[in-house]
Amino acid sequence: MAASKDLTGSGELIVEGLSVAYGAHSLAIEDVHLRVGAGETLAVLGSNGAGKTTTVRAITGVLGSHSGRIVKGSIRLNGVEIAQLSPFARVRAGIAQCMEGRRVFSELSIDDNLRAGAITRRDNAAILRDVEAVYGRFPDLAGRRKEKAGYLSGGQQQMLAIGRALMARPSVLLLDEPSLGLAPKLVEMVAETIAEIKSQGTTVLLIEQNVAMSLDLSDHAVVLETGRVVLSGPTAELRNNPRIHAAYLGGHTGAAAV
Amino acid sequence: MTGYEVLQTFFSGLALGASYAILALGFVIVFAATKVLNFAQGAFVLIGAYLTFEFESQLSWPFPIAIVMSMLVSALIGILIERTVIRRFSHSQAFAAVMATVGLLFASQAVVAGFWGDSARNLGDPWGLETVRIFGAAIAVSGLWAIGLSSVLLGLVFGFLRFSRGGLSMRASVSDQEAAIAQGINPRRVAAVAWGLAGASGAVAGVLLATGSNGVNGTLAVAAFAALPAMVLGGLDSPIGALLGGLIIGMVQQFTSLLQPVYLSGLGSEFSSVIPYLVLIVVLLIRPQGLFGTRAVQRF
Amino acid sequence: MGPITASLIPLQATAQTAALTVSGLSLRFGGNQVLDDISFDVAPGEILATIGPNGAGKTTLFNCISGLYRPQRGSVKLGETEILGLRPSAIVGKGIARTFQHLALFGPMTVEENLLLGYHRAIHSTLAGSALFPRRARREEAAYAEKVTALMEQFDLTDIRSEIVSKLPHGVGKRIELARAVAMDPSVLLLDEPAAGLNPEETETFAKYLAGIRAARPSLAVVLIEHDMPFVLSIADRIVVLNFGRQIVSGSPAEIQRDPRVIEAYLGGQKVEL
Amino acid sequence: MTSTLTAAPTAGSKAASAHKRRPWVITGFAALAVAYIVIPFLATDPVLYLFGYCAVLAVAALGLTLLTGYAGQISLAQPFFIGIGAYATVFVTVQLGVPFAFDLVFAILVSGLVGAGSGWLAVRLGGLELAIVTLGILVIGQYIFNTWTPVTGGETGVLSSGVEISLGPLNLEKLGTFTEQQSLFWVLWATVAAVAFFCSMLVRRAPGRSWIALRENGRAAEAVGIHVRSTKIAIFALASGIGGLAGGLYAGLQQYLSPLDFGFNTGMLLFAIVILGGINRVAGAIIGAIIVPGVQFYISEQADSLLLAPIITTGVTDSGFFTVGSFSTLIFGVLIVAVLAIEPDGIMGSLSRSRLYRRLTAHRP
Repeated sequence: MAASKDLTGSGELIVEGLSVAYGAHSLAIEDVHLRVGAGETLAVLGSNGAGKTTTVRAITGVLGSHSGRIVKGSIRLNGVEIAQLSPFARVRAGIAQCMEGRRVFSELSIDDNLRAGAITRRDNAAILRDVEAVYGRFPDLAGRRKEKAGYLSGGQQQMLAIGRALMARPSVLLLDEPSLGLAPKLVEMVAETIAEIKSQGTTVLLIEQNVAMSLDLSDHAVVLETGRVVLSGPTAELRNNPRIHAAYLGGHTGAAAV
Repeated sequence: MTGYEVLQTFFSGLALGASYAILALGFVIVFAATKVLNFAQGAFVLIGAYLTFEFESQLSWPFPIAIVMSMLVSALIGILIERTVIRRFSHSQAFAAVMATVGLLFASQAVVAGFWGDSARNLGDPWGLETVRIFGAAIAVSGLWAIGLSSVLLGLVFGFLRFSRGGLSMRASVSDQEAAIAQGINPRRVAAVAWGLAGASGAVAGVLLATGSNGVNGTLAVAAFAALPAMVLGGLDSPIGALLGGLIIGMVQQFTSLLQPVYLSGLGSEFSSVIPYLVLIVVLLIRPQGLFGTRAVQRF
Repeated sequence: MGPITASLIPLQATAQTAALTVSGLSLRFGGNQVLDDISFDVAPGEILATIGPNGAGKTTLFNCISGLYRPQRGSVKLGETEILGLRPSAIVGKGIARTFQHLALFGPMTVEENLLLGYHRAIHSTLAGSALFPRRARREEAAYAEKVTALMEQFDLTDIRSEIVSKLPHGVGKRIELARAVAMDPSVLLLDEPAAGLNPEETETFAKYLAGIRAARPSLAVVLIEHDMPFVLSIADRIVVLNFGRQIVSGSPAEIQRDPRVIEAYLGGQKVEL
Repeated sequence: MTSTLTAAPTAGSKAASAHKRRPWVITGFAALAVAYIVIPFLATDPVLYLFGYCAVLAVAALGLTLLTGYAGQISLAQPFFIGIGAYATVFVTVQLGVPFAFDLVFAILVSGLVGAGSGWLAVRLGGLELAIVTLGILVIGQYIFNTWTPVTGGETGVLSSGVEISLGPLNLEKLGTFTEQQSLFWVLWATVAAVAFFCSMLVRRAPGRSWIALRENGRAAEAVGIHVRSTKIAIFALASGIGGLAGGLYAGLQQYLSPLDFGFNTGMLLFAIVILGGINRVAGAIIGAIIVPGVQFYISEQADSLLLAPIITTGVTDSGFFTVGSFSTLIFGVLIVAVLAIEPDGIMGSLSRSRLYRRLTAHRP
């Protein structure tokens, strides 16, 4: 697994005052501030419709294909404004994402999926090494490299999606609901993988509904509710915050009415 | 019906099927990459055939160079169409884009008629109406060329899709466009490449359809539509499906031409021209997702 | 995760009076068991909430009830009538109306036209009828236009009656969809994440409209899928929890909140102390 | 499939208050009525014939507007149904000697029935597959018209001069002392008005709403209780029946029918008409059906003029690049692309969004 070290780098991502609207509708997210220092992990929590995926889309630049647009705010990677860049330019700049629902190319082989992850790179020899590194990390995939990704199980597809995102050698990795729909054992495996990526110094933005897992993995966390940041701080502080429980289990504090 | 006739028909079916396969491939690649059913594929056929005629007969270029040059020009026209017209329509406007390609077909027919007039021309193909004997059957040399040429082209296209970086981008984009964008694939470049390929393959198909006794004429634009059933049979966005669908349609059509006048002469001399569509409708009634497609059936 | 036996709280509703009875519902997509032996029923006038993590099979369950999917096993009864296997439009006709997680409004039409479509099954003038008896068709249209006017009044949509729905905010769309479902005159109402994407005030307003509907039709049974737990706890009579396509527990809101299996399903282990 | 064209027709509330519109609208309709009465006295026979041809295309295009514009079912087969109507009319009149009013009914029924069969195919297919299959229906239609000689006369065609548009004993092609072209103008345009009224009534009511619902979102349509299968079959039957009516009128207008009249080019002509006029507007079909043949006529009339002579080759001036036919093809090709790129809702769509139009047609409070 040491071989996978050269897959990644680290970068600092700062989102300031970000507001996004879809079509002529009202704002989907409003005045969102996020800051992930180089090598840190930030968890973005919140229920369905809270604006997590919209935030990811704004950062990766795919809002356009959902007829959304940034109304105001800035997104800076290592101090450079990227809000105007095309999605592919952002991948080249070092932002990779692992999309919600895995979204592997199901008609393509596992090999091709990984090669597609490295499509912005030209260093062919290094790409081959990185492919092997991913197989080293996920031995389950290694034995089936010529098979179509659509035939993998949900957990294996998640591994492939993470591996594919790593193939871009990102400095910032966005993981959108990586534990979604996975059985507990697989969730654990995903968590281990994320911890490992983190330990190699890659900046990670983790979007999750699984509160326990995200809090374990991250240094800081923010909670989104209806498009706004309602809570943020170091994970240790948030861990016992009743609002987190309220948001997920409708706890006894009445805080959710805020 | 003799064994020779069967062999002869088999070869002509293969030759015709190969042209259909190339045409269908042009339709399929554009559809897969941009979700547009490109009625202007016929324009590439027309332009390719007339340009080859122009280069070969008027400028006296060697035939292979004439073909390659007309492929290049046609591919450029395809890219130009994508950049100037198709790009204006968003994904939700696929219907408008399809109708726009009909407009382009009209315009290109008019321009071609303006340059070359309405009368048919003779493509200066070096093999003309020659035949060779294979196992005693008379096989048109133009048919053999059609099979050879399309095999080369199909090989190149499938090789491109399978092994090149651009082909990988295209396959990924077809599989899941948003996920492809997330990997850093530029969908506009994919669309441009797709239209370029469609232009080049249309040009080759034009040459194939105009060889032998057919000649270059204005109806070639409509002849392209005969490949549409092959496309649907194969499942709209599958290149392999286009290949198989084209071969099936070509075979069925040629064998119908052989058998129907003998056994079902009451159906008239034009019956083989509707065969592709009859096959299509019958297949869709039995298997709505096409022969090779996996698309879910619309239940309502 | 091993199978957990469903522990069904004894139901208040007896089999005769249940508005909707789902029993033994199982659905496979290829090798994927998406729903596994789901059973519950809803009494007239009751609100049943279905909760569970994303991917637990909640929307799939709704799709089975409303006829979009065909489950391999089980039964869905509306009152005494088996509705499994009917077309979605026929199921609407029997009295089940639903809303969608992602709005299923007709974008380029006005609010008023969308609501008129809610009355589609009630309007008798068919194609031939409209053509042959234009006068009767016009009278009928006018009558339903009046009903729509009343409906718009009830849901505070009158001011935007002529607006194109695709240009309206999400929250308003949710309200239009609810109003349209009411127009279908259902005995069972399925609401798929009615509060998703709504801010707290909008959620409150939505609850108010729902209360209004129930006051007007006391025997209406409501099944809803929701992630907003405060909202669920404030309005649901009973809750069914799904995870991985299985019904892991069901009971009253208070029981559900205490159940360790639910906490496990949601928070993924016991690491967070409650 | 989901239509891309943004605007929807106005329905619902307008139905009830349509008769309370401003005087401008009444003036507009009055002007149309005056034109309707006066044109046959002013125009020459070739122009009147052209208007008659426009009327036939308008009827056929109205069917296409309902089917493709409203219900979102792309069909290239409309000329086939026009052909069925035309040949059915000739068959009934010439072979059976039935008066015209009844052969029109027959034409509508036969086309409608065959159309319902195509609708049945549409149930199983969506969007572009349907477009391809309807293209196939068109090709098969061409084959049938070319081959079924006893009815259609095959490639040589069939005489249709025996077809007289009449209501029982009243021959509408020879009204009183008026010429045949004058009478035809009145009869054909009265039919256009009737069909347009019928269509606009349907699109404002339950059927129209269900078509748009079908076009926008089949699944949601089913979820509000629309039986998608029967709705699809019905709209195909209706559009084809209207096509059949157009065919019957065409047989009455023409002296002679050829299979080429019902081929691919006619289909594309109809699409040019509805796209230019506005594909989801009833009035769009009529406006398009006047403009498209009108422009074609103008080009052929003016081919030798100073403006067009450098471009067009004719017997008189051999200077140009295009023939008359290919020049008008070019114009329509470019127009279709331009209209779609600039204003996908066509002339009527653009008009109905203009402020002037809204002010003129605003409802009274």
